[in-house]
Amino acid sequence: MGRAQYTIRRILQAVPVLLGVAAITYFLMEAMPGDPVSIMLGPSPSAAQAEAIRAKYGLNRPVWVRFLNYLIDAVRLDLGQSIYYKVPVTRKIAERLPVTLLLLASSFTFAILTAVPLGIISAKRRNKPTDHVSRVVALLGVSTPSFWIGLMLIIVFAYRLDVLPATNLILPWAPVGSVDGADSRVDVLAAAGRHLLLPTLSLGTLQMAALTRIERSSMLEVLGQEYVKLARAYGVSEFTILRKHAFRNAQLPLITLLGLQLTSAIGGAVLTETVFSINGMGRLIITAINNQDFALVTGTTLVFGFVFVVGVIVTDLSYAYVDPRVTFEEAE
Amino acid sequence: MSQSEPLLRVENLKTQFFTEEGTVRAVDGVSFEVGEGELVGLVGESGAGKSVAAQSIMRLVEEPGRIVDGTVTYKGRTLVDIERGPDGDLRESEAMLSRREMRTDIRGTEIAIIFQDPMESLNPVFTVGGQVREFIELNRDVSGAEAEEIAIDMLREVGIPEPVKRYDEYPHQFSGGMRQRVLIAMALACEPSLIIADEPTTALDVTVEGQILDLVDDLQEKYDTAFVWVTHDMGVVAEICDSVNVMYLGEVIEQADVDDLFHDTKHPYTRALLRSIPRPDRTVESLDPIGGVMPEAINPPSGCRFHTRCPDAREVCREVHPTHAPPEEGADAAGAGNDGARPADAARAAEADGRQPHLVSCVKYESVGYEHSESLEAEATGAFAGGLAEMRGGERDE
Amino acid sequence: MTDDDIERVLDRIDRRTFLAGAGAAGVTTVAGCAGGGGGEGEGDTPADETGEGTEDTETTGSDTGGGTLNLAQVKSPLEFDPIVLNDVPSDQVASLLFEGLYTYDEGTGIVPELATGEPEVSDDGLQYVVEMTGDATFHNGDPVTPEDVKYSFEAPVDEETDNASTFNMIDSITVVDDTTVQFDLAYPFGAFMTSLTAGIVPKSVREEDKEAFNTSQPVGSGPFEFDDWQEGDFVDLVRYDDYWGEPTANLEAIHFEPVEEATTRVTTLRNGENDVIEEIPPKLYSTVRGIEDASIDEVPGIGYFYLSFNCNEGPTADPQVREAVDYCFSMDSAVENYVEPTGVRQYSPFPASIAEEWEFPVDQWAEIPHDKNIDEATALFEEAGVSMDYSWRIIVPPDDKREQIGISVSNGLKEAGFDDVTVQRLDWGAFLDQYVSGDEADYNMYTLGWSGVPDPDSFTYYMFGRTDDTLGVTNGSYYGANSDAGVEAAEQIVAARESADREERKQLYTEAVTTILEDRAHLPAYNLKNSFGVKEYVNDFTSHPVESFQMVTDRNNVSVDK
Amino acid sequence: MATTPDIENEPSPDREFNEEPAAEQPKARVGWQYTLSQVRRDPTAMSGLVVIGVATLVAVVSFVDGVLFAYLAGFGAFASLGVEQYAIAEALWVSPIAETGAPILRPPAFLTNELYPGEPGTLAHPLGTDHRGRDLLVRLFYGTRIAITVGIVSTGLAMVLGMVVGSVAGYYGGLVDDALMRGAETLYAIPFLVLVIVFMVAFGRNLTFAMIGVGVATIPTFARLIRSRVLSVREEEYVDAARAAGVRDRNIIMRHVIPNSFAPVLVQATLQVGVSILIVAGLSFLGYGAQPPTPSWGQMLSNSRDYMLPNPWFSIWPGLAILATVVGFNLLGDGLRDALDPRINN
Repeated sequence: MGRAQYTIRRILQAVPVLLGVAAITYFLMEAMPGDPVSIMLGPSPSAAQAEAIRAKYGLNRPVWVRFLNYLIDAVRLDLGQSIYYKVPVTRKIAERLPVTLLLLASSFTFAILTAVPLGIISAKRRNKPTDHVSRVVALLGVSTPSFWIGLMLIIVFAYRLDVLPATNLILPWAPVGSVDGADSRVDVLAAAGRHLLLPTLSLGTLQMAALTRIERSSMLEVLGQEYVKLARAYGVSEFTILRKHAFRNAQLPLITLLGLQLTSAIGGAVLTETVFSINGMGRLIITAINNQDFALVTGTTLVFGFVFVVGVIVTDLSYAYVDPRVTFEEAE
Repeated sequence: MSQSEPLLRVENLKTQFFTEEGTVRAVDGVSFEVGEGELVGLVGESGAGKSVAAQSIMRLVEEPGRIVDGTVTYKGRTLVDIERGPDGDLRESEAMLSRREMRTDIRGTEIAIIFQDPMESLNPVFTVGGQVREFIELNRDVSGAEAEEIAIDMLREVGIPEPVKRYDEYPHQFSGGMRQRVLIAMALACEPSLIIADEPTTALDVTVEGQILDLVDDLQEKYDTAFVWVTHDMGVVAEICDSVNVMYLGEVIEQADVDDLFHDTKHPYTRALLRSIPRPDRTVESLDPIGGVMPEAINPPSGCRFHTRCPDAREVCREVHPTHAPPEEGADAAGAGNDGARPADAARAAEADGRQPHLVSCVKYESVGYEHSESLEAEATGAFAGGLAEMRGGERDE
Repeated sequence: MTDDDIERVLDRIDRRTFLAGAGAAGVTTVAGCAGGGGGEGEGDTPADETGEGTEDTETTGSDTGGGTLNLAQVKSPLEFDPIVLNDVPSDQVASLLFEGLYTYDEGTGIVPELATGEPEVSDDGLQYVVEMTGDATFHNGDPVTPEDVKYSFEAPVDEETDNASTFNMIDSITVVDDTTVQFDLAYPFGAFMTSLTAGIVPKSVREEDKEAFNTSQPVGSGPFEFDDWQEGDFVDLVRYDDYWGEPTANLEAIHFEPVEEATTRVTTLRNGENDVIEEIPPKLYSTVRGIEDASIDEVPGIGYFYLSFNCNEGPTADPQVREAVDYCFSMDSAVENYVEPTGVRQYSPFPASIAEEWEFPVDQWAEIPHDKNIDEATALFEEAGVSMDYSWRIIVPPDDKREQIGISVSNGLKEAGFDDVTVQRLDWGAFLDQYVSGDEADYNMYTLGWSGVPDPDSFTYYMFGRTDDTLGVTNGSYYGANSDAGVEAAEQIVAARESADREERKQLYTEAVTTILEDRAHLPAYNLKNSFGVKEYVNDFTSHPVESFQMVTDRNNVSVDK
Repeated sequence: MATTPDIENEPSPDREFNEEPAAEQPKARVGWQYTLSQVRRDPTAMSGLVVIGVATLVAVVSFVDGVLFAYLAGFGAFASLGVEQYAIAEALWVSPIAETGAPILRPPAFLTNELYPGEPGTLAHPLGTDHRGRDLLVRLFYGTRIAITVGIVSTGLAMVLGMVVGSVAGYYGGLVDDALMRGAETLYAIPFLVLVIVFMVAFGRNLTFAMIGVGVATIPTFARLIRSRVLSVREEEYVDAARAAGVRDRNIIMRHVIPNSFAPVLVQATLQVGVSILIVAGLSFLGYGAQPPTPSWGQMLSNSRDYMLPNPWFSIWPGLAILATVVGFNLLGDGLRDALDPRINN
């Protein structure tokens, strides 16, 4: 089966998952106590007012009809109106999504860039001091609440040392004029970097640790493989073995894990955004939940599901790209 | 000893594994030689240490294993030479090749290896051709394009149909037998003088095994490459080897030319191994597996290591560690191989021919009082569990 | 997000709720407890406000080059159209963009802004005629006309916005001439002046595109013009150079930035990222005071936090039991421990600034609550025949301070010998459902906060009224329905509400509140301050009980000398 | 193909000898006894076990004191014996929930903070006090209960449900499999934290629903694991034999499939407890956990946020407590993995 076909199949497989995500959130929201109408109007709206609102938001129809309509609208990229923000949900998401994606991307980049070398060195120097250190770091990393790391970073770097900002993110592509004290793109990038540093460390540490652990064990496993020994037996240098013969194979479990980590990373983003007062999707959904902003919660969750599904597809595809066995087996 | 310097000489090789449970003496003083173009078998049960011995030659033993003693010379170069330092600590002698030299001068270039499991030995994420080519490029002074050409030729040579097309395919698109052919091609393509084949056919089914053995036989003749053939299968040994070293628990207990070994079997263990080969002239019932399980190499039995399982074991076997030597005249009272020739003479004769002298480690052939010693009740006599039959079933037939 | 943050968020809902209920209250409303919004989460005090930036005329330095002020709000504004906006942060910004006919002086007194003088009140307080200046212009250059005024008061009702109920008492509005507008009320409404502080919007601009007017291009007549904003990130205002009044603002620009985390806000103040920060939590007072070049500017806001009894059902319907509960704990020490210094003890429903303005007998009221005396309490419970097996249920909203009051009561009840006392901290949704049910199973007591326009009406009618729009709607105590004294107090409150005679109103309120306090329908607790951390190089910044802060008035004009 | 048994019998040299002792061990590496014997030999697992043991002990004490006593105090007989909530804590130290009137935000013993310059903390409150003057050490101690309970209960729930889903999906295959696994994937696609919060908002914001929510959200992890085990066990001959002999599916799953999944599930469960503790701490931090005044670590962290500047200690301790506990579970999980499946790692 060709890659294209495989890709299409993976995408099609994602559709029921997204439907499921929408359904779960929609019906959970439906189960929420409290009437959105009374939230909008206060405790004693006039009957006519309430009816008008119900009609306006379609709340007078049966739930499954509303759900179907919701799905149809969703396909047309209409996720409804946010009651809290009084703007279309899609607009709010469009505003916030880039921030969260930036945070996720930077955390994953940080995690991968540290975890891969660390894991490889650890595996290569197995049971040597370097290995012990990196294993302890990884163990602590997977055991520490990310938001606590964030709090500690803020205490140290923002409060005590006062060297890095404790809030907000600046998008690297933000217009120069909109960033305080920035006169050029370079200034904006510098500001963006400074703002990104602590949240990245806070969110990325867990990923980094988890990836280091998997990288180490998969590298160990690969280094024990016959084909690595074979390479060694044919005079391939240790460096080339690491770089070429072992590296690609060792990344396979890592790639799988990356996709799966996305869901915990998004959860972590909710916390990180809260700790660092970053206006991303995470805080958006919390605000939405607290205000029983039905459409916004469902829309945000759906987008999270979408990001996750896209992430998994991307990792699956890169897996297939790295490991030629995958597409082949799928074809059988 | 042969007059001309052999291609490979292994002397008193000891390789140990330092585990939490204790020191495993995987290879415990093994010596043998391989002449130019000779096909030498290294045979024994699982855990006998034959693979470790083979890999020790190329210094491929990994942590926690270490070569602790012995010398390996190849074409006059010292691959391994462990000596005792002034404080009694073990150290690599200066004559020994550096790791770098091992890598650039020996591995692949001079000595190639074929591993047991063709399914695991090829890297699944690279094309077959690419892998063959890489090793050729690395070990022969040729350009990439030439290497590719050589690779394709060699794939054809080992009987892979449509080699040009298959060159770009991945290992998972090859069957086990085909992959083993690739590995053989890989080894031959580097044009080494010695190939160590570490149970190369164990993982294959019998028909494929047969084809591969034939192939190796042909190619060996054609390229005149020497082989060290590691196997647990006496049948394979009989088919292709020139001389044989039988290993048990880290030691070589009998070594001889293949004919001598089969027809003038000295050691009870070798005899037991031979009895356990299925042969068309015998019924399955008459197969006689070796009783018991090989003991751990951490705490090898005292005296003769085989005494715990030996049908001929006597009290003395538990006490005296046999020397590895030509069987002594007259000492062989209960031995089976009484064909009239005097073993020691035969050994000398063999040596004179440049053939492998027949050496054996068994007290039966020494004057240590075997005849008068009490018979031991070997633990596993008659037991059907464990042993070679099961091993064969497990390793070969599924 | 902490509990407190959640409250902050919920504050909005809450405020909406109360405003909706608040109905006739006032048109303009103002940032009462600006802090109420944030703070460490005193969520609920529904602050209202739509103030405008009070710039009358004349003033101090109308020089120039006042620099840019960076101000950290607790939360981000959401919208700017005074017709629809309904939350404190939005209101703080809008009050600089828009002006009302009237505005507040340094306290809760009401002074003319777009109007030229006091309104002419006639027909027993049913008709208000306001003369307004002809000089004022909107930021687009259009004059501010009576037509715009009429529109600004009618639109909320026509569009059924969240603020609609605030203007219910208006029957009709008439444009008399180019500078005169006349309000006819459906019924007399004592607090109508506060309604007249509502921001005036340009009808033509808003009608063109309401959405844009609200969220991207608000146009008012205030001293600052809207420049740019991003929800959750910042709001930028720039000086309106052609401002009609006096003085023109010193500041060239104001940059608002929401910083929810109190500690972070303080840090931004310390490192100069922000020049003014809103809302200092109690434990950070010392930290802010420790900042060399900063100080705290604070004033009690327009709010009222209290413990209320269920006078409808259960033992607390008996005033004796309520008094016994009063004996169980000391509100003074509870407030001292958990509220100060962010808040102050309050002995009546009226926030200090209102009490001062109206000269209510605060000292006398302060004598009413008992000190803690468990023996007295036990005796009273016994006398009232409350079984020691009774299961007390106190519900509190998700706010630490109010929960703490509940816990203090519960500890006292336990000391008095009750074993089964629950303090149930509820989410806002659940709390708002329960606290007005009057059902003994839902609550015996609850703690809550209230805010409104700076008029006594806001702090009595909704909590003690017995009319359809209050009893069981905003009044969960049911006191007004409980006893003769309660009925009388409720009637006095309604009478005061419908009178335009201030003396008469004062008399009625004094009597009613005294009855209420003595009968212990509520135990008043505290009020929060609007507190700001201010850098020393910021001149003239003034916190305000109603409007959070004042930037440009005839009394002050903020500037920054960095 | 012969590859699988081969690895057992004649693998690469170091493995060969490492596993030499294992040759005489029972084939199926399952069973408590074996597990325990392996764990006892593994210092990593042992240290994890010690941490967990201590935490559990602390949790049990705080359960008795905080929950059981509160319940028993409702009965006159017990109450007259002096049984009341936090009686133990008060007898030994101070109650974790009642303010003692101690100064708020005191620094830990011998250390200072911004609020009390030049006035270091004392042993009266070794870790200092919180924003209400409550002793941090006691609250930390009693917070253990929430972490341990939630971690173990939610993981247990996920394990049981995951086993059911995974084994049914794997055993029956086909449409059942597809439907169940798509469902699991869907659950997995919603970020844990969001799913649990929405769940709690819908059903109730308390600890019970936090546990159920985390449990449900974790089902996919176990379902997948069990399913893959089932898929391999299903093909085993003895399962075929059992099926041929007319043993009912349910019994086959219970007797053969589940026991054979013991090792990986145990490892996963141990690690998952740590993850769940982290999730619940996050939930509490956001206000979706144990409701005050019941002490929980996440909520303490949440409370501490406003005081990080004047008294960072308040933030430091609960984080360390979470860290230590989760490290304990991870150590045990790693140790178990090494012990039960020597091929991974060591």
